Amino acid sequence: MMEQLWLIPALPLAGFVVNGVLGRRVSKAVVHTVAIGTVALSFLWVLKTLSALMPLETAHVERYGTWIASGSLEFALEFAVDRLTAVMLLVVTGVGLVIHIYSVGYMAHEGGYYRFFAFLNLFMFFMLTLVLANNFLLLFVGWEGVGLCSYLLIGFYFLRRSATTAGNKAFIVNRIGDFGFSLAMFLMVVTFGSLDFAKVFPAVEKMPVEAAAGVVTAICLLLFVGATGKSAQIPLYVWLPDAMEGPTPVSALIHAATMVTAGVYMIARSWPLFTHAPLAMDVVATIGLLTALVAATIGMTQFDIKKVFAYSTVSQLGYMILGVGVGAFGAGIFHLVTHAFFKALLFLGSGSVIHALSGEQDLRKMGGLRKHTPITFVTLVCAGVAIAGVPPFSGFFSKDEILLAAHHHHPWMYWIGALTAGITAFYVFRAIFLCFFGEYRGEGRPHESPPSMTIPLIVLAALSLGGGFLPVPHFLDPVFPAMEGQHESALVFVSVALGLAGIGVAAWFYVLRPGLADRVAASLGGLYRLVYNKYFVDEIYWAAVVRPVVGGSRTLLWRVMDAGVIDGIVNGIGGRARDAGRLVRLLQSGNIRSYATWVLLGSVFAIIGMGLAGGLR
Amino acid sequence: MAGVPLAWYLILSAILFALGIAGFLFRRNLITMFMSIELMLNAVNLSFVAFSYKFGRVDGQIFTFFVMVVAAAEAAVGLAIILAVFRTRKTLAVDEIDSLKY
Amino acid sequence: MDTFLFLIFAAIAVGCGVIVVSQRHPIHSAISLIGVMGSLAVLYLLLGAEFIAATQVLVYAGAVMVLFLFVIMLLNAGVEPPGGKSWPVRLLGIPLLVVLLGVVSFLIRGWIPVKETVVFGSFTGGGPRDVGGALFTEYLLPFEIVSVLILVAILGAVVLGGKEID
Amino acid sequence: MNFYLLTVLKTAVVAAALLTTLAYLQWIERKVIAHIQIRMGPYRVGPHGLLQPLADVIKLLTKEDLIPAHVNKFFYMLAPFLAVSLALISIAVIPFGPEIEIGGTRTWMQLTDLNIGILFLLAISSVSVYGIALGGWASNNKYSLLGSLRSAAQMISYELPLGLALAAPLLMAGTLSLREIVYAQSGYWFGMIPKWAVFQMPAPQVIGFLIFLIAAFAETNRLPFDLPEAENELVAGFHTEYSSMKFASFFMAEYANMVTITAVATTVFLGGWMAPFPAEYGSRLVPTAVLGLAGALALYHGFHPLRPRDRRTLPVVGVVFLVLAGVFLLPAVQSWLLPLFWFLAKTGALLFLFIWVRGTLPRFRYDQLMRFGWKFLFPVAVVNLFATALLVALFG
Repeated sequence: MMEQLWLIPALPLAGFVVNGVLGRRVSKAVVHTVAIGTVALSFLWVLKTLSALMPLETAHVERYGTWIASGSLEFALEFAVDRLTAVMLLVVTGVGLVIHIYSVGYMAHEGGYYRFFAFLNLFMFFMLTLVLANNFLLLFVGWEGVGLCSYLLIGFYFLRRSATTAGNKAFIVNRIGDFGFSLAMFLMVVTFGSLDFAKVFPAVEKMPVEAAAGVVTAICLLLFVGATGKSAQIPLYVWLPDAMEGPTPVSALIHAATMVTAGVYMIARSWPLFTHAPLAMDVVATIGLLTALVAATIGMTQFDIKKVFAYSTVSQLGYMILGVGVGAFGAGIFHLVTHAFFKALLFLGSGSVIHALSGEQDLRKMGGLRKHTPITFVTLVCAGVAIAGVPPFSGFFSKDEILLAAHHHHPWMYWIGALTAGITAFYVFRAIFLCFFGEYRGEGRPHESPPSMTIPLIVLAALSLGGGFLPVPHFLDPVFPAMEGQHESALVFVSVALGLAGIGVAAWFYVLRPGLADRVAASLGGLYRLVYNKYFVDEIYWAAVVRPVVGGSRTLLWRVMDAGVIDGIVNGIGGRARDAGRLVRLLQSGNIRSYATWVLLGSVFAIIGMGLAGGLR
Repeated sequence: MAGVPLAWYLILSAILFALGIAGFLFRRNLITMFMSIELMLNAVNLSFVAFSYKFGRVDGQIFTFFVMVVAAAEAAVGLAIILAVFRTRKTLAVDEIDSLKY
Repeated sequence: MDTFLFLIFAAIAVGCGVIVVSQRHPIHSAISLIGVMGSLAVLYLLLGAEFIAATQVLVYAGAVMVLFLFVIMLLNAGVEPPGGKSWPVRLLGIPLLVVLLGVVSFLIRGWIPVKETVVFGSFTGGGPRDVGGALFTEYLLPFEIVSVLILVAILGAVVLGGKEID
Repeated sequence: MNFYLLTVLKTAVVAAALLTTLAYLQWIERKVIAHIQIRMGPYRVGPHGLLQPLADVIKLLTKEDLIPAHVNKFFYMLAPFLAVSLALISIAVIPFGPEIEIGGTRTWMQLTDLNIGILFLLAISSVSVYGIALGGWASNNKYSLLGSLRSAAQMISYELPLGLALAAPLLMAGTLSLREIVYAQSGYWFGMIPKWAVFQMPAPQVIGFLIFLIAAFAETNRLPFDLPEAENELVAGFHTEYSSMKFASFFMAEYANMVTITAVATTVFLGGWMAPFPAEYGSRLVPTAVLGLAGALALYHGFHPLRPRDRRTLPVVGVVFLVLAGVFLLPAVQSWLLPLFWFLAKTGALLFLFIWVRGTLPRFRYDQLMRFGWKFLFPVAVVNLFATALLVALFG
């Protein structure tokens, strides 16, 4: 039975085409009606499909034809829905819809209105393709497509140099990850002869862990390289904070809720591979944990509200990666869902603040906004308690499940994770306190945002608060391997306590004793500066990677290889051809009689040859 | 009566053909060059008819007939072109009409 | 008698051919060419191609050359100016012609036995009935195509000649 | 008798007869036109100006042969020679009568019969343009050049309807040999109407004959199509610069062409030497009757002269005619004289038509001439040919 899955991505694509072609000529109302309408229809179609398919014990596959057929290799145009996909579809279309609505208010005064919505729709198309894909190649199409949209939207304010640079950075860093992904796919084709989930996973299931180790580990590590790029893990996380140059809804949708979680989704999707590569799992978990910690520490020191949340995103993504790395795939995805709610909410809330302050993003120039923007304040606090892991809000459930799984894996991972949770609570509330408490330190008159922005905030706040009660892990149980382990109340208490402590410290530093933070920072001196400057990672990359590459390209590749050798060869060939032409050109005199002479010469030779060959006989 | 060796006809044809080529090569007047082409065509026609005699078949003469018809068409078009060339260039000297080069 | 006629008209043909090539004035060349064509018509008769002989005079001498003459008179083409620009012709022309003629004659002598002779009246398949029969049965398609060709040529000539070029 | 000797003899006879005819045709034309215009015509030299042609010849021969300084000498000399020789050559294939026997030698009243006779005629007539074209060009005179260009264009243009008109009766005759064409027209419908091409079933060539005649006027550069030598526009056209015998040659060529073309018309359309009605109705007595009547008339006028001179000349003429009438009654010569009479009678009638037209019709304008030729005559000829072909295919 066909459920016409293709409609789900096709609707936003239609929106993109309509807005892309006609958007310039029609009014803003038409543009956002089309954009939101298509996404809403897509969302409704997801609901209808899922309700029709519902218990969804096994994957529902729809085949639309052969895409590439080469020898025994065949790539199908196939969409599939299983429970994992169902969750992702709901998150993507649901959050996407909310953020589309929010954008109407946020982008109301911006230029390139239709362009923004067209790109957003295009992003939805690619993201849904990514999610629905039933083989790695189609998934890769979505993967690259969302990367493209991310690039386009980061550089949305293309007149700003920093925006285009950030776009380029995101694009290039993602390329490195994609390179790993491509290699993984090549290796898979070589190993399994296919990229179909339905063929690769059973094949790897049959392999014993030991026999599979080498090649599967390699595949997994390469896939993870892709994931580090897309999901902003160490060492490729550097692009995400810069990506905040894009409009805030973009940060919320692409760089918090959906696209950056693609890596997590991909790893969860390929769990049969990862479970056969324990070493790779360890690497994944370690990297995830490290990312979570490092990003959280950086987040503590930032003053740009969006940067804070950006590092928070990196940190939370680290949690998810940690989750899938320790084998708690369900928990990872659950955290993905809850994170989509509260991180989208954080970004949209910060966007609302920025909107209220007419573009001001520096926390030091905010303060006391809770009187001016009450709805934003309340919703942001909801997001804060959710991310801080305060029970019974959504972050608490998902985070604790990951931490418990980590503890089961390696206890030290739990402790670092719990510490990170405390830091997370600290920096989120640091931002909230700096923003909404104390005296207003900026200029201009702050104002509350229009309903088109606040209503999505409220919706997301409700989801952030109650999202933990969604039975996502239970729902996903049949998809993933069973996870043994027990709910240890002690550990839960510890992490909750650390979270509450973080909130408390933040309140102490920024509400009760304003100024204390600066003194602490000053007393820490070098350490603070190290963290404040994000561990000089960008500078190290610049010195270690970018400069040598650029310099090498410029001197060796460009001056020597390209200009010297390749151009030399090409120009040499051209030059010799021209010399030869100059010689032959003497024949081409334009004089008919000369031509005739050459014809005569040729025919004399031909006749002599014919005579020598025996002629007509 | 002994008759004429067939080879003589063919050699006569070759001589006329060579004369046609010579005219084409050494004359510098468009019309004369064109007439040299006609001379060559005639030489070939003679060969055709001679071979028609040799093989006792009429086909060679048919070919000659076609050559004549084509030559007539060619003359009509060619002379029209010469007229057009003369109108634009005001000359018939073929060495002056050499703009069709590199 | 055959040999006599052949020699006379071959001589006329070659002589007129030489004049065609050697004369500097197109009118002289044209009239000599008519001479060549006329003598060739006689040679065709000797070869038994009566219809072709008549057509030769009718088409070539009567139509084509009149056209040439007409154009020469219309353009008032005079004696061609001395000198030429083509170095390949000066360099290669004569030697190549000599080689060509030599080789071709040699090949003809090799191919055609000397004792194979042309006797007037021994081939009678060249009358209008025979040629017409072949033309309208075996060669009908080429004939029709050629008729279209000549129609196109007429149209082309009319267009080319009638156009006023500024 | 030796083939070559016979041929030479016949050629001599025909040439002499033809040249005489040409000379006297000129006289006849002057006379006829004079009478059309109610004048006397040549009258001084000889009785009724009968010696006028001789006088003309002597005059032309003895006149100074001018060669203008600015002409191209070779072609200037060649042109009249070409014109007259090409004009004379085509008479070679015209059959004047059937095979006859004189003194034990059987021969045809024809110089030679080609199985491509018609093609030969067309070929020669198409070549005959060179005389005029070259003459005009070699004269190095703008009037001459214009005249020759006109004549070249005109002759090429009218050759097409001429050839097409000729092709139609050929379809019915099924041969290109002139002799066989004449034989194809022998016999009578209902024992009465001659099977000439103009009356022949299934496609009487009346229209074809008219087309042929009109084209013939143009081919011979005669009025109303004498544009190449239109005196009032081009002085005298292509022969402006000619004098003396060369001028005479052009004249001869014109009249020879006239004779040839009428002879061809007679042969192809009017049944050649065939009598217009069968012998049993007395067709063999017609020449005798006509000549006798003419002789009687001449004698009558001789005895009742209007002018003093007639008293001497007309009886002589009458006697000559009567003698001739008697000759036609001799059975020995009847076999070859009768066909010759009919042939000459038809040709003469057509020649008279030429002269008559010249005396009657005005000259065309050049564009009218071209338009008429291409837009009317040519299509009509094509249609005529197609209709004939269709009828022959259906009923032939």
